[in-house]
Amino acid sequence: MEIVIIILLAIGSLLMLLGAIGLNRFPDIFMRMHAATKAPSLGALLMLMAFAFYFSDMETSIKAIVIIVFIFLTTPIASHAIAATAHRLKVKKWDKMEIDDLERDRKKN
Amino acid sequence: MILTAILITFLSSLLPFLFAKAEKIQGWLVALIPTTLLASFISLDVLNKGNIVESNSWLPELGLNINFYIDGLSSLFIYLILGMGIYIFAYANGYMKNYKGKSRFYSYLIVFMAAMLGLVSAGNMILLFVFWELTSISSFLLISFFHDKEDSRKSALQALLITGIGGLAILGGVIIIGAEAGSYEIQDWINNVDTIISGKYSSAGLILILLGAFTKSAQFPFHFWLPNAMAAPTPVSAYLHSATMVKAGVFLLLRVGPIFSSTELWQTVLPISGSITFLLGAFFACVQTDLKKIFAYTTISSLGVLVMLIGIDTDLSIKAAFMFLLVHSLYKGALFMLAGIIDKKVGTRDIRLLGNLWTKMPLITIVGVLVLLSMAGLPPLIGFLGKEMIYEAKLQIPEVAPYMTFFSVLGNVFMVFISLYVAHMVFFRKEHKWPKEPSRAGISMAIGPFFLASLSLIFGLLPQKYIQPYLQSAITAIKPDHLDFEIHLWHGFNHVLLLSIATVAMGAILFIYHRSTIPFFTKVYHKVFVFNFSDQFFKIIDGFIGINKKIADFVQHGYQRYYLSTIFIFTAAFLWYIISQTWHSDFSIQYDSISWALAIISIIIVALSFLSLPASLHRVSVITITGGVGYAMSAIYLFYGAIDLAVTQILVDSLTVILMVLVLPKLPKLVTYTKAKGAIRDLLIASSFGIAMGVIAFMSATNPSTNKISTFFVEFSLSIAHGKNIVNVILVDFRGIDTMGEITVLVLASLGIYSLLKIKKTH
Amino acid sequence: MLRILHLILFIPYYFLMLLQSNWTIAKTILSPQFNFDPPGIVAVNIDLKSNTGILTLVNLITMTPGTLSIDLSDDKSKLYVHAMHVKNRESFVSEIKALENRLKKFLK
Amino acid sequence: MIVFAPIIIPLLFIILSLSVAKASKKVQQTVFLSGNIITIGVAISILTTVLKEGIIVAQAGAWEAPFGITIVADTFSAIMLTLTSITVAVVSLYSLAWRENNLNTPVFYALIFGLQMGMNGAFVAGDLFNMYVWFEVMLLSSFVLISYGSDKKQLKGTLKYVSMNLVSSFFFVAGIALLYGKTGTLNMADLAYRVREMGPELDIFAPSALILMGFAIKSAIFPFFFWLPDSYHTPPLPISALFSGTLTKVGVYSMIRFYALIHVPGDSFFTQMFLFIASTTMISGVLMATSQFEVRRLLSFHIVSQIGYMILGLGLFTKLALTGAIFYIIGHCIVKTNLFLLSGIAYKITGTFDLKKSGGLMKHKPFIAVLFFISAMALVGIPPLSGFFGKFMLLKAGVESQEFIHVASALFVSFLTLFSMVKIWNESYAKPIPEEIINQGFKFGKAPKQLIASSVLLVLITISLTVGSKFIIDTCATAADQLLNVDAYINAVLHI
Amino acid sequence: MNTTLLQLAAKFIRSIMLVASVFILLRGHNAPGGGFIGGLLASAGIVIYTIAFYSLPLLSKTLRTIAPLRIVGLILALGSGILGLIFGESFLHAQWFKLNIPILGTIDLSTPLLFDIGVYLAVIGVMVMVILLLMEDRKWN
Amino acid sequence: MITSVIYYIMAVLLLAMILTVFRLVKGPTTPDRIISLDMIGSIMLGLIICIGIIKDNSIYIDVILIITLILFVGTVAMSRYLTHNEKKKWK
Repeated sequence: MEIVIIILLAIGSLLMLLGAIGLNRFPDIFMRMHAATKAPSLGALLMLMAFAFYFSDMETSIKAIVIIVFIFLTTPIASHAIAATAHRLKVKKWDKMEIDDLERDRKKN
Repeated sequence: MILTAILITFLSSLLPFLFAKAEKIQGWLVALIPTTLLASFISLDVLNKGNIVESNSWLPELGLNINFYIDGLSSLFIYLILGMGIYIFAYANGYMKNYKGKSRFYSYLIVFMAAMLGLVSAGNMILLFVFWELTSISSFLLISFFHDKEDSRKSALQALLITGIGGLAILGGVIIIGAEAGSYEIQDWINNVDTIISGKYSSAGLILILLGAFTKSAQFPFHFWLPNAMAAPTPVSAYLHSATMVKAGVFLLLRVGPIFSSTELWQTVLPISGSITFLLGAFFACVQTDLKKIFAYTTISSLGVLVMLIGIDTDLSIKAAFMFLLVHSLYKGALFMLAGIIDKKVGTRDIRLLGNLWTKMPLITIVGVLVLLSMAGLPPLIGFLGKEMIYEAKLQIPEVAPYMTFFSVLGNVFMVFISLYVAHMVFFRKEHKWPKEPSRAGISMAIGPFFLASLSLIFGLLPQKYIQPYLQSAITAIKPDHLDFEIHLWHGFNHVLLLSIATVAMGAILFIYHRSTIPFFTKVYHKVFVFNFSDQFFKIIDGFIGINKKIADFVQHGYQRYYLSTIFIFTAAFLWYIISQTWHSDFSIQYDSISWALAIISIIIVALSFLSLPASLHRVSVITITGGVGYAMSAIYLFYGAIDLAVTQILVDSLTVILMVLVLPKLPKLVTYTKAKGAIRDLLIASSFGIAMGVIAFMSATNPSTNKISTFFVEFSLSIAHGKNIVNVILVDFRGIDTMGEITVLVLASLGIYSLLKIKKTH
Repeated sequence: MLRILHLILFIPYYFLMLLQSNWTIAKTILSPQFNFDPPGIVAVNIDLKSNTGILTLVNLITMTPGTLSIDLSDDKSKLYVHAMHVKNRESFVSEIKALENRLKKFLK
Repeated sequence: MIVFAPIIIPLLFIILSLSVAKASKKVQQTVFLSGNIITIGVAISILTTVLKEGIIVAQAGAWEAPFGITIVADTFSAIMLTLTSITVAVVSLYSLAWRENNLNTPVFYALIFGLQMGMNGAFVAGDLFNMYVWFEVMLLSSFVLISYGSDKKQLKGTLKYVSMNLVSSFFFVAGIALLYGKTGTLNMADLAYRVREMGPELDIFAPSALILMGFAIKSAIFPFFFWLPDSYHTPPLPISALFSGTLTKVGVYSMIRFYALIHVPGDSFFTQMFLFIASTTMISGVLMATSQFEVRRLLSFHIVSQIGYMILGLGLFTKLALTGAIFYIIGHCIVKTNLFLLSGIAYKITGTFDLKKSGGLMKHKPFIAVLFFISAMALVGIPPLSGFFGKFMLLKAGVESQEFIHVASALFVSFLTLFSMVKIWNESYAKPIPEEIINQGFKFGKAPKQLIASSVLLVLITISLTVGSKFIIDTCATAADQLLNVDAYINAVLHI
Repeated sequence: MNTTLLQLAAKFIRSIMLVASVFILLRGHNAPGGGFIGGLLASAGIVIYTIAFYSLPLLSKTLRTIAPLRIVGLILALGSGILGLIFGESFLHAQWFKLNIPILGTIDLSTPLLFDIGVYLAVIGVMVMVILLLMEDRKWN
Repeated sequence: MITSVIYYIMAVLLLAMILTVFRLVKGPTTPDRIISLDMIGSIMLGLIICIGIIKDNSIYIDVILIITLILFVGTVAMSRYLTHNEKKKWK
């Protein structure tokens, strides 16, 4: 059991680190958001699982599940909100990005 | 009883308002007050029954008691104050006939009279100071009685400031000497002369007291307020600024004379300043054209004589001083009243316009000539006696006799000259430019000068009978072991008489050639005394205010950021000073296994707060960064196991972010105020303060108290407060009243937002 | 009934997608140079009508490899999706459509 | 239990005045005034109890002394309670008739009670952190009050006021934390006990200095005074009056209280510092005051200088000096408030606060002139008005401690105070209205009777300070005694 | 940005937050939590809901319901103190009552709990009122 | 065994935190900072889990619950603010 917990924790933390690296490496806000939403969500999921396993009592597990559900519910909405805002603010996009339907549609209107 | 009398006098200052309807005789009615007082004082009969001592305890632990002490000195002054008062009120009845605010005027005068009575009968120096200040204040009000005129206001301000400085000096001096003597009672001082004189600081105290006396008695270089004070209505000039208030300084000198007269300071400062004032006053009087100003300068000159005589401090000089005090009050009061009458009846006080008045007002002329002769010191008027005694007093001190005699002869020559000159110019010369045809003076105005002049004459003729006993008892108050003396109008053909004759002769010569002497004096005056004290005074005041304005503008520049940096600079400097005083290097901080994690988080916090500072960042970015700081802080709390704290921190942080986000659009555009140099300076200030706080925190963390009250909370939280969560138990139970205060703060804050947003703006 | 079955089946699928997406991200992040297909924002017409459906779709898109939902048009007919690697628009849109079809099985 | 009342009653009335927000104006005003009167009653009954029975101690929540929060009232606190409650009540009466700036709202009433609650709490707090909390209550109400009406100029002043006071609160709370780390206690009596037990070993200099700095900023002493003249003249006048009379006194109160507790006999460091600060504060305040022509600003500068007097008492730290300082606080609070109130009345009549533009009041309203003259002379310290006694005692104490420089500066300051008071008198009362103002169609306004009545009340109090000087000075002396006799305080709280 | 998704989430989040806040408030005496934290959480919930469903009528309606809570909170806090004064030895002296309810068993009722509820309500009232007032003023959604 | 490993995990998390802080400070745009803040929240969550395991106390999960709840609120509020003020000049 301990080993499982350790592995979960380790992967989780490495995912967070990965996200952090991505946050720094990626060239524009949208790319960074990929890094900042997916990796930490999974990382949090894994670490919370580890936490629940470590204590393995009912209350903690329920809370952990609630939190996980909550994270997976809110993260996309939050990222959606930020991304929309960022796009609307016309933050600088990566040069390589060619297709931008959103901008095209907005100009149309 | 005296206290009651004085209090009643103060209260009776309200009486004029009651008589306001009886406009025509208001002055006469008010004159009843001093009459009653005088009558009751005469009935006390200090002369035969001895000194009156009255003690009322007030604040004994401060040495502040309402003790009265009336001896010969006081009673002489009381006679003077009340006696003059009667005539002045009567005179004012006529003089003030056509002015508004008469009740106010009388009421001020009564306040002044009461204060003056208190001053001269006070037995406690602090009490004396209390009345002293009241005379200054009432004088201020009286000078600025015509407060619509800028001139009056300025003169009143000047007088108040000068006498105010003096008053404060007296307070300081009295406190210093009181500390030496252990009491403020004048009797205790007299009994402890040796202790006081040998005291370390008593010369400082004496200087301060002298300063006070000099300002009040218009000694050079504080003399200039007195001529300006002539802006007051004439009764005031006659009463306050010639007969009574200006004599308060002299009174004070006489009061403390027995204590200090043996000091060198006393014996040098007083004669010197007195003789300078005497001479200058007399000289200045010559070049004036305004009748009241002339008399004002001669008053200054006379006050100089008095101070000089007190400073010489021999039996004779004190005797002369008393004599002259009386003489001067009599003739100067009368002169001022006459000036007022002339001003009223002819419409001017300028001697260049006056003349030939004896044809129109013969009675006034007779009175005027009498008092002027008294001023000149001619027999058989009382003025002659005064002058004789002065000469005698001076001749009796061999060390300085030639020098002093020269001065006083010179001064008196001017006096004679002025008297003759004024008499000539006002009454006898033929040519005149009256603004209006002189009318007859009413009885109420004339009665004062008439009586005073006749007193001058009667006293001069029969000195032994009327004035000697009073003078005797006054002198005894100052020189207890002095010999009896007699006053005669004629006392033989001697040096003194010779000097008198010479004085009169020289004065007469000067007068005969007045057509050339006056222009000459004026020329000298303008050449030598380019320095006009009064103007300089106002210039200094203006300059002072100007400097202060600059200081105020410099200090109160209104820039928030510099205020803040000032605060931090001073605090940092202070803290560093304390650190340097209490420095010790044995920091013994406990480290444990997760200290490194804490260290990293701390570094993150520091770096974040550091980097959030540059103003180049956008505000929202600064908010996000401070949000990051908040999260990191809560991580620290968590490491220490303070879950409640961490949670609260996070919650508050997020809500603050929302609040800030809401408030931001309200703020004006971000402007970069600071240049690089300023930024570096700010950085230095901030880091110096921050490092100081850090060092202090380290020092406090060393050897912390082991006996903390928190151990109690930990131990007993569950057992006696029924709660496992110590934080919550502390919040709602152990220290519930704090929490109650904090929620009140919250509610008040909500009211604040409400009032800012919802309550209608004033504009 | 079938819906519930699909819902139950959906959960492991979702989880799988999550792992896969993380894998992709990791690969991208750790690749020395970013010389992959260029990113882009693509508009996708969606057929789902209910809010819950759209929410789930957005959620899913965000959690699936290489895609991130950015904005929803005001009439809820179009979803703008940012993708890290867009080879060409058509293939990308069909990918998203496939996802949506999966959701349609238990949502409106 | 009565010691809790100064806190509970205002809180109760905050609640009440907010809950009658929908009721008629009359009801609201009744609540407002009755709250003030009850607070006065409470304060006076505490004063009498303290004078009769000595220090009153109560433990909040019935937790024993160093652990719970102690509420203590000694004579000094009781005096301050009475003083501030009277001032607040009079200003409240005044504000009801002010009819400008929307002062007659339940929000305003609640804020006044909040201010009172904070001040009262600070006076009776026996616990440092509790004192901090009450300071917060007081400050927050004052923040709101000073911005009340949201004039643009006012908000500028508010900004300064708020930021400086926040800095001061920060110093205060940081000092408390460090002090707690060193001594392990927050209870003031316990703190004093530990300081005396451990003596110099317990180096609490730095934390104490921080706390004192916090108080110093609040009480606007050199070199931290600049926020005061820049902000006190901006809010609506009744609020300025209230602040000038009471708020800085709270800072001075806490300085005296705190210093008396941690003062170790023979320590010259703080004493010298206080003396120096006292002189510089006095002089800098009064110098700048002389150059002002805006009445409220002029008076604000004078507050600074007179705070210096109070600090002088603290620096000398003898019984006489403390008595003088406390008496000075009493006199100054009443008189300064009244001067502000009178400047408000003058504003109602002449329509300006600018001295140069005003005038003619002595002719037009001689009664107000009398009120002003008495107050101004009391402020200057013309005997026998109230300012004199405080000044005299301080000077006497200074001479007895042979601090002649400070005595001299006190005298000098008193002279300049006279100067600026006479300036107001000359410009605003004696002088006729300037020609050009009359030409602009000037007309005298009217001041409601209620405004004048509240000013008369304060003048009567000023006079009664002279008449009852014996009793009041005795009371102040008792207070000073209790401040100096820390052992009795410790004993009363901790029963050691 | 389209608020549909946010609204959907906001409803859900608000209910979670309110439930959590009450939970945290009630168990505050024995586990992390208490009135202050609970109040902050609840107000965050209400605020996110108003942000998502922004409209002026909603704002004023919420304001009207929430603002009096702060006064109620003060009354409760003060009342618990005065209860201590009446039944106990001193102001805020904690009083504990055991309440026997047939089905639920014994419930601890205490003045500290009452006080805590007061804090909770006051915090909600103030936080929500302040934020909503600002939102109303900014015409901000 | 966990107790010895947990420190390394914390070290990794802190490293991630430092990197994120880099981005937080660097920006360059506000949305960047907002996502960094979000990320810091997630990392905090990991840290709290570690602390909870070290302290052997399951109550820390409550903190996580509250963090996740409140982070969302902050993020949404800020992005709404940015949207609302889009017309203003933006750096």
